[in-house]
Amino acid sequence: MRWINRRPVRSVAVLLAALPFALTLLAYVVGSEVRRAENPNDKLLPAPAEVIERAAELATEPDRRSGDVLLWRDTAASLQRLAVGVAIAASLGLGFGLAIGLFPAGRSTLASYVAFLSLIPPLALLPILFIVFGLGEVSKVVLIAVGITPFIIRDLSQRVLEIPTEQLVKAQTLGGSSWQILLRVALPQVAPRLVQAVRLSLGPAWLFLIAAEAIAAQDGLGYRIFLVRRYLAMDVILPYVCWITFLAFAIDWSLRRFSRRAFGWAHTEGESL
Amino acid sequence: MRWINRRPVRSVAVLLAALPFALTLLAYVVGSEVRRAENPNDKLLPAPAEVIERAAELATEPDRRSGDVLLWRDTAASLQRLAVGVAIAASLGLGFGLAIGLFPAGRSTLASYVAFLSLIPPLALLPILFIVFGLGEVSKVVLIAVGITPFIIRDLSQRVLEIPTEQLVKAQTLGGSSWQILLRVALPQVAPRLVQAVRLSLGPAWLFLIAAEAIAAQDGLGYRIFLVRRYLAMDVILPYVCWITFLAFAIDWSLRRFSRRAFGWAHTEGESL
Amino acid sequence: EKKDSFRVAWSIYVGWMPWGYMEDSGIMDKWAARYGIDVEIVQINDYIESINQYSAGAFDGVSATNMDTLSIPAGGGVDTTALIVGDFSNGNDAVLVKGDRAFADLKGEQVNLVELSVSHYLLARGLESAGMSEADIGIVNTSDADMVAAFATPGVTAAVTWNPLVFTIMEMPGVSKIYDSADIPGEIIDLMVVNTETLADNPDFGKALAGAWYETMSLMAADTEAGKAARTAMAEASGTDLAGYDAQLATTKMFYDPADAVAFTEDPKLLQTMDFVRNFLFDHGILGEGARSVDDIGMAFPGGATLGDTNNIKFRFDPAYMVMAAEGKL
Amino acid sequence: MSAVSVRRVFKTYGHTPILENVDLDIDEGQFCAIVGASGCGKSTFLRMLLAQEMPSAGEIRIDGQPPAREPGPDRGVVFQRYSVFPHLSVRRNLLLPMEFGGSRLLGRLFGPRRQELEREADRVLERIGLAHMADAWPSQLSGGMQQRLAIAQALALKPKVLLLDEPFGALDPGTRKSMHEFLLDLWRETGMTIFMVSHDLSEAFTLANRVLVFDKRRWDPHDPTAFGATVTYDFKLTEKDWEKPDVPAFGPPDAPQPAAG
Amino acid sequence: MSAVSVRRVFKTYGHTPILENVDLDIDEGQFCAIVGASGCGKSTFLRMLLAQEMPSAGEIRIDGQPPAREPGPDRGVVFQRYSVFPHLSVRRNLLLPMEFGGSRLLGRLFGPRRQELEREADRVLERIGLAHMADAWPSQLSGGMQQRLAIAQALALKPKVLLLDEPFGALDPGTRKSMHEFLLDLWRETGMTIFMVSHDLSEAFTLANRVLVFDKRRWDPHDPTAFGATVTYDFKLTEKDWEKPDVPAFGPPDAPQPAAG
Ligand SMILES: Nc1ncnc2c1ncn2[C@@H]1O[C@H](COP(=O)(O)OP(=O)(O)OP(=O)(O)O)[C@@H](O)[C@H]1O
Ligand SMILES: Nc1ncnc2c1ncn2[C@@H]1O[C@H](COP(=O)(O)OP(=O)(O)OP(=O)(O)O)[C@@H](O)[C@H]1O
Ligand SMILES: [Mg+2]
Ligand SMILES: [Mg+2]
Repeated sequence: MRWINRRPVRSVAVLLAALPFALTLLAYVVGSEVRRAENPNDKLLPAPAEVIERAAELATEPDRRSGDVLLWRDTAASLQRLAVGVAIAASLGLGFGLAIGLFPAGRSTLASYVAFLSLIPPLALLPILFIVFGLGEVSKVVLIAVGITPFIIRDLSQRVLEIPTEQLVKAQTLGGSSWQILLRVALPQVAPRLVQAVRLSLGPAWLFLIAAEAIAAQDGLGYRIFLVRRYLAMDVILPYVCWITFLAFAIDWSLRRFSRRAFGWAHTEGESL
Repeated sequence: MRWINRRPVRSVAVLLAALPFALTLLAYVVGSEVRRAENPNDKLLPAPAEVIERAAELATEPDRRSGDVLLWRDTAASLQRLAVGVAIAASLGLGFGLAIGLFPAGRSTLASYVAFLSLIPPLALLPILFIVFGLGEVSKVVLIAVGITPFIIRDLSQRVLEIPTEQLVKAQTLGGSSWQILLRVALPQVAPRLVQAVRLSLGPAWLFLIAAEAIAAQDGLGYRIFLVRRYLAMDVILPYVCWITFLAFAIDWSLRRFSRRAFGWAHTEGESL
Repeated sequence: EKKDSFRVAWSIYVGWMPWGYMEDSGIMDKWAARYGIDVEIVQINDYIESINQYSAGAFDGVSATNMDTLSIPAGGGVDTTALIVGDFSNGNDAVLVKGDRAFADLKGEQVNLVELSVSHYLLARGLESAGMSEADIGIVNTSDADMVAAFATPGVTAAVTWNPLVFTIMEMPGVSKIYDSADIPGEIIDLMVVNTETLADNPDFGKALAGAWYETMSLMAADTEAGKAARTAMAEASGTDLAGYDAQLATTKMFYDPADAVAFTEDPKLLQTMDFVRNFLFDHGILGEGARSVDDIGMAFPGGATLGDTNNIKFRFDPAYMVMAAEGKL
Repeated sequence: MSAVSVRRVFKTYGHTPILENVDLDIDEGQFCAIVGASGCGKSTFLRMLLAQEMPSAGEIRIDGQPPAREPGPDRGVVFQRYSVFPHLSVRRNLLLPMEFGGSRLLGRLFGPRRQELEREADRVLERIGLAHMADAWPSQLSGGMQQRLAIAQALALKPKVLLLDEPFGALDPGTRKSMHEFLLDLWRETGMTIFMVSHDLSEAFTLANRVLVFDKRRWDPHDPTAFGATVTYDFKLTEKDWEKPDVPAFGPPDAPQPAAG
Repeated sequence: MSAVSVRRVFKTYGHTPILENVDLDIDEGQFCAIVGASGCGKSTFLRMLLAQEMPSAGEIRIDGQPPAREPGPDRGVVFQRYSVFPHLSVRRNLLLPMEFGGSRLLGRLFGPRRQELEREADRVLERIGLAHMADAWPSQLSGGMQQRLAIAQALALKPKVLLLDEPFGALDPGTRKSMHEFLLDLWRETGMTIFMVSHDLSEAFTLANRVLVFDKRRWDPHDPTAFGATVTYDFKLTEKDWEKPDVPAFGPPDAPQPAAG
């Protein structure tokens, strides 16, 4: 049987899925053993037990200064920034994506500009961002939005362009105005793609969030990592990175689930990732 | 006439395309005027004339210490890192994308792992990258590759999954083995999408390049920007950012042109961005 | 112009931790209220970003070293006054090498450091003392946040950095310190600098800052439970514990007593130090916007002494507020 | 006055002529079938009637009005593919035209008005045999069901001119026959002018009362794309009172001939 | 021994029965047309013959071999859509099967061997009237041309069993007729066993020497999906020596009836 036709049975599939994770963990454990055999105080790859102990501590013990449990406080702060930033980016992305994809005039005006914007590395413009938006919450949210909006716009406008002409023509013969076609034909058809674009942008969004928190913040997951990085406290950094990854995964998973529920028509056939 | 049917004539389209650029420039000039009216030495938004003069200087005058013209030396160093990093990411992306998209077993094994990897913020793991790959050119290239590969893999595997089942079945009835179907059916069909995925990843790739160069380097565009950021020399940063944007644009344009030439079949209909 | 609300920025560093404590503990608010003004102290993680923000006008004051004050705000045309001379580095900055080696062994090697920072200056001074120059070695610009990880890689053999990074690196096996800021005492000075114009128009702002600072200083210096609690808070804010923080303080010459700070500021040696610094900056092409000569930017010192262009004084050491504190007139 | 007048219409794509000098008058209420070889420009002609594309030369008027510049509700259309909206359930696909008309701002109706329209849509679904699929997505329908839905949707606004591009190509004979009658009923009732591209001559002659054959008048044996097609035969049939005439073979003179092995 | 034996095959999707108890023996070289109402499971049956899908119960054997577990070169297929490869020029689409066979590693031939195959492909293109489009992309062909290409491609390896899912649905009558003959010639020559799903009863009876009608034996008026379809009529016709029998109407008893608008 050809490999393209061989579908592993459920139990094998589960084992296979676990394999790369297991290998990664193994590589860590071995690396950690080797390094600590050389230097028992090695901070770079602390023993897993140590990391887990430290993680438990971070998640339960209240900080002496503020009385908050640091992990939760940082999580709340970061998630809030992320949510606002991504929400802004998604709204802008949807709006401009439709404007560019659906309207030739919008396309003429904005397509090259957005392509240009998407090429500017936002990190290089950080000083200007901070001056314009201050150092408070706004600038962090703005950095996230600035960082991922161009991608979302380009992705969505491409998807709008890909709507078959037949559909747009049919909608016109059914009496739809440009606005109605935008609202009832184009928007609902790219909505699942918006969710997917957001899912794809979450990686960069976290990146920008962490970068912003490293520069100016007093809480947040990125702030904590930055703070302890100078002590090479990997026993703190690793749990934080795992936690960020878990959060990112949970968000991704919820978005996918949401998309399947809300946009059933887009998921009736074929597997998707 | 509906706005979705109104195509601006060529001259109007050119004007419209220029408009947002002109407005941005205007905003800069006004902002610069206002700030310099307050503090004639303002460094944040130097006068355009000053920026241009400085840019010319950067592009022509050899550095006092090394004798190289800084801009070209930085450009060569950065482009080389970028090219190697993106090439690695594209190869890995294509390989794993096909493995995941075409083979159910590959999908079972790798899809969740890649999804997981794509969620880890690479910047947070820099210390580990350093230890494994050293602090030289390798780690910069690896950071770029690590940063964009998961996205490319996910994008390509999705595209492979989207190849109509009919085609895969037909290829099998024409006697194709899994490997031949990969080589002659799946690969050429996702090739244009690979180019597009690379185009979409160039933004993040530059970001990681700049981040890598900010961390440890002796030359490169990102190195220079972070070095002069120490004294807010926007007259250097702005030409460098513009130059990076121009380079990114030139690369993007060449890739698009390349795709049109090499994959004519994928560009026979519809507009695309 | 006269105003009643001010913002100063600070970043995490052993000698500046009191600023964060003043904001958290309410000492700053207390002093600001005494003068009928409002002062907000904002922590910025990235040191350079905090100075840039100040230079761009987003803050009225910022914690900075003497060298960075000269090159960034003063060089950028923002007339700046050193309001409080908090401490100088007395071992906090160091040249570290792997193995038991000296400067002469570094010939031709790459040294990792934050280029154009006080580390760079320290290295230049060290090389000078060993009869060498920067041309003898190579420099790799390395971000401070990643210095420890960088030093842990096999390819890196020498680095210049500051605390707490120095302590963290020294914990690695086989690392030795070949030069530190204790070899050039008083040359790397940590200041609270403020906009000269703002200070002139609002002397109460200076008084409030100085008052709050020296109250915190005496609290910190005290060997009491309260003092220990204050230092513990500062330690934790900087991501370490009391022992770690005390170790850092040991290599920092804090001016707990304002009189000491006044004496340091009025010492003519300060002028000599700043002359070194401006020459270093000029040699590296970062003494202000297109400075044509080392004299382009003027500096003023207590007693009317100056360096450089007297028509373009942009950096002033003014002990007036520390004197008030010393004399208990706040 | 003729319902649709086509005046000396030419269409070229780039340098390739597709249609040459098409000149027609269609009376109101005529059911006009268009047949011709594959690739001869039937769909292109339909797109011009729809005002989705403009003729390269000449003009098309409906009811003597100035040539339309874009598709509108006076022209209904069913394409070969993509005629229904994949994101709307079957019932909502049928509601859409009413919602466009009933709510300029949102294109969406609520409350009792919607319920009434839904009941109406359900009656239509009943008639076209899709009642049990009212809440399914179009992608869950077989090709035939999708096309039935598309036709019902295009007829919803009772357009003056209805344009059909091989609408029954994917239907099985049973359904095709009932759709024929459904369409004929609607045609008689509303007096619409209908254009239908078909591949099936007998279908064309069963339904239509006018059959246009598109073909090239001239052939260049070395370059099959050198000349465009035009109307080479125009059969006018009085309703139900005709015999299928002898339609000559069309296509290139050296048309593909099956040969052994 | 029968070429294709279908033994008590059932197929359900989830809880929906599609096919029930299909039991057939097809002789080698039989041309078997499959007709039935839209959505009754004709394509599903073809997919099982193709071994693209497995029966939920029962088995299908070709030449008495064990049931195939995946599609292979002994079964050719033409689908309604996506049967040609969009990234290969028309000529290369035809070369692909030879390249698969001629080069296990690269699936690609070079040099004189390739040139010879190209000449052969050009002869086939000539025969199906696509010679002038040899270097075009499939997307530049009209729907009819694409389908002609797909058929030629599926015939390239002369499969033992050829499966066609409404292959001629998108062709105009002229081309359809010549494709019919092209197919019949090939059938006679190779003695292939052919299954063809069609919507067109007359096409089925013209081409095939056996016609299977798929329909439901039982109808639940409240739930049209409650029962699956099976072979309700099985006409065996001796070659060229038959009259079209009276095929009863199929579809649900309360089939959609056109009513006045
Ligand atoms: N947008 C376009 N650009 C260039 N050529 C086109 C375009 N659209 C159609 N053509 C060409 O015009 C010719 C006529 O196309 P059209 O779709 O009208 O044919 P048709 O008669 O409808 O064929 P079929 O019966 O196969 O649907 C074809 O040769 C086609 O390749
Ligand atoms: N993968 C699937 N999952 C669930 N249901 C399916 C699937 N494929 C087909 N069906 C359903 O099975 C039934 C039969 O489908 P099939 O495509 O075989 O019909 P058909 O006879 O070929 O119809 P048509 O003449 O319209 O092509 C349909 O009701 C369809 O909705
Ligand atoms: Mg057509
Ligand atoms: Mg079917």
